[in-house]
Amino acid sequence: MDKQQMQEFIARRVAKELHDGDVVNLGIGLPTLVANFVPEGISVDFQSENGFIGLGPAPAEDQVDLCISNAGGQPVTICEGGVFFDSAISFGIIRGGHVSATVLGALQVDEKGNIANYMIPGKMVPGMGGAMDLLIGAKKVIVAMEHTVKGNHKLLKECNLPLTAPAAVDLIVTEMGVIEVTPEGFKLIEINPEYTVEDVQAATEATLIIADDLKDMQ
Amino acid sequence: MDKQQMQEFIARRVAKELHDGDVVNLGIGLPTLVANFVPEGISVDFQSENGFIGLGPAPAEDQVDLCISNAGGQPVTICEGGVFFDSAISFGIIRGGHVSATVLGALQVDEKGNIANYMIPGKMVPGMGGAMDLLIGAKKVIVAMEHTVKGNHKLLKECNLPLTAPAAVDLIVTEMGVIEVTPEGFKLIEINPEYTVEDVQAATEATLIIADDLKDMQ
Amino acid sequence: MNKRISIEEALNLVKDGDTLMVGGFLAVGTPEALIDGLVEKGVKDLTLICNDTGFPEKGVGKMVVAKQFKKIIASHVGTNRETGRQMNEGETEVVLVPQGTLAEQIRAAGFGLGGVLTPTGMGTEVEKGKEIIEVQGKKYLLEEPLSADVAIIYATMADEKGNLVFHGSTRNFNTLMAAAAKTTIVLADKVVPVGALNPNSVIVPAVFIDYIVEGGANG
Amino acid sequence: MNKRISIEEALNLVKDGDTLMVGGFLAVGTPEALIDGLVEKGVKDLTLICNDTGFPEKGVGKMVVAKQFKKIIASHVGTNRETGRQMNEGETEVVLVPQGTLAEQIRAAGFGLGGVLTPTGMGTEVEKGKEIIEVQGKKYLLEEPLSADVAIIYATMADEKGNLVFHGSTRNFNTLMAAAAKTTIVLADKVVPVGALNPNSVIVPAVFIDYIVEGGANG
Repeated sequence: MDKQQMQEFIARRVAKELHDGDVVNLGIGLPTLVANFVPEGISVDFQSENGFIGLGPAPAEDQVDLCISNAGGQPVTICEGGVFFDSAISFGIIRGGHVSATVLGALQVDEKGNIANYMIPGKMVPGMGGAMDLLIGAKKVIVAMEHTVKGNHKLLKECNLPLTAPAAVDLIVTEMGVIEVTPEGFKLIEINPEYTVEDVQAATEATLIIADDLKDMQ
Repeated sequence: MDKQQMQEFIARRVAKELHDGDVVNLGIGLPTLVANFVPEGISVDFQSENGFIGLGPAPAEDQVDLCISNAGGQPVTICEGGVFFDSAISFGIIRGGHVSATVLGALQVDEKGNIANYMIPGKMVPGMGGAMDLLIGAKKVIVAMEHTVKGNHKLLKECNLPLTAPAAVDLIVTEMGVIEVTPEGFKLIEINPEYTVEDVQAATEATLIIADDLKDMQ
Repeated sequence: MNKRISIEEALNLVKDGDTLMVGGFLAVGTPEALIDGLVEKGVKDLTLICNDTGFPEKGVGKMVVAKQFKKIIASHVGTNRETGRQMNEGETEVVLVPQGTLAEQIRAAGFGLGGVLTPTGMGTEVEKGKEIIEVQGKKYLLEEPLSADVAIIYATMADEKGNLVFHGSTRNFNTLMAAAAKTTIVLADKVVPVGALNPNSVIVPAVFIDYIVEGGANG
Repeated sequence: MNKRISIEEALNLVKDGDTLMVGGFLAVGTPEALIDGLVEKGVKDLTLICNDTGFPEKGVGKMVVAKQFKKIIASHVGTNRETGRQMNEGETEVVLVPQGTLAEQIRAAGFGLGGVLTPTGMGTEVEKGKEIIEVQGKKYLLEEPLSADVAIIYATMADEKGNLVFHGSTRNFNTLMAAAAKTTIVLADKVVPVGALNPNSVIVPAVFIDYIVEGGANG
């Protein structure tokens, strides 16, 4: 798999977590791709924390309305039945537990579900934007990311970067497998058939619990 | 003066406190009459705490819209340039200091500006409604009421009914005169020529400071 | 996702002992048909959260007369003598809350806040039993969130997803209660197809609405 | 009461050392013409409160490049490398605030609240120096109000009183900042006569608006 295929593989698997009627917030980058793989027969509304529900695809170039943009500032569209609101309502929806799921990238996730994804001290300090509210408020937090970065572990015993939120992550989807965060630690519930359990463990700092009914990731 | 004349006399005097562009909240009863006496040449917007600015007069019977009512539940109209909102915004406007003045009735006011107007324990407990927020939030609090009730003092050294708000009242307008609440106590700044200073003092429990430039109330 | 249900289905969602939020201000913007149904059904031991208790023969006041509440949280009960009677005779617990505070407490619950600090009620009986917190040199009362099992609210129009618009002064607490209950049922004068409402003019987003009942014009 | 002023009059309302709120989200819904004017005027030593610092050549980011801020309070500065440079080299103090918390802090100031309790930021560096308060068995951070001397905001349309409506995702912080500053100036794409807006669809009531400048379409 090249990088694009890998990202689509991850996004396609994440999309299977969505249910009819869900309101979902997708982070920028890889998570955005999830919108392309919503299973047939269900309807999902995407929330954009800058102020609307009903985020649609990017418009044709001659249809661009600069006043309708996503949380990355890019022009998008609004779907039928969508609605615009301000930042207080937007984060009321998020913090208040009205978002069914959020899909985010991460720098690090640890076996307690702690997540770090907003700064590397001294190097990169972009700010947390809406991530802390999403991690606290969304009913389900799904991390979608590559399993390692430049050969280094991202799935750790304990995060060493500043946390974006403690004990927040429910599920991790990477190109190697699907991992649930349980009270006992990381539980591998699906594995990409291209890898062995040993491969996944080697790419994970924390010790994996292997599900009795470990399935193939598709 | 009969009761109606007395109330109109008070309301007319209160109306002189209003300025062009003011946003004003009027309590039910006597204060409501103030809207009829806004001086010519100025424009004042009335706020209704149940959810709009631009409170207009009662509609003709065949023009009643039951969905447009004042804070007393009676059908009213909305003026051009008015706007509807919900209770959180309505009290954001009030508590946030965006209301220029409120005009309220009172059971008791004392020389520290304390006011009691929402309950008589064991007898009448209607609830404070929006009064506590108005007293805390409005830039200027004007009490409009009859000077005494059944011969009993209402302008006291110290309120003995449960307070609606401490140190909240700026100005008191009665049929006998106009009284400012100052750090030193009640200051009579205008007097109804039908009464003497001694009359007003006799009808007031607290000691009045008499303004050097005491004027006739008109 | 079909949110439309019959009034009978809606009434079955309210159980004895529930905390019930009811939209409306002196019966303006109240889901009157749902009130009538709840009176008829006789659900009881409820805790009411509402701006006021309406009138004996109008709005949520009809449920007061039918003695369906064990506790009432409201800003004003003066327009319904039956509430006063039940309060004075100790039949019903009545908690009076300043109107702006009530609005913020309901909003806080719906928006995931642990409460707000308000100057309203400082120096009055309202401060009894509450924490006082000083911020930037000024003292405030800590007011906690108020949530409910079920909210029954009114809207002038809903689309089939549950996006709501309002006419006149009917919004009052309806917009806030929508987010603050486990189950929110809206009674809309009219239900229109998805796409019929202007996304710039919707007042309550559908995300807060669980069920829609059509009919029962307000007023 | 004529609230309409020229852009030059508006710019004179911002003084060196002021705390300035600027509406917009990554330069969408930003009063761009006022930003350009403030850059040209060279007002300095400002404290900025804004969702983000836009881009070096767009939105409030132009004022960052012109070094007009001594302090910046924002939720995200990653789209403007100049902000990061000034922060890392100690030229400008940058305070990062979770976006939803920033929204509530601004709302609290405008609505007379002493602050809100939020779970956001608990267990992170955001909690440093803040009071932790337990309510109903859960821990929250006490976040204080954020107010400003001047707010410059954007609206799609204003009536001559200052009632505002918005198109698309341009509302963001504009609606909240309107109430939170001593002086609020709105830059509206279009100004219409009083009575031209539907009272059911106005998003920001005129009571929050001090001055209106027309022109400078967004985008």
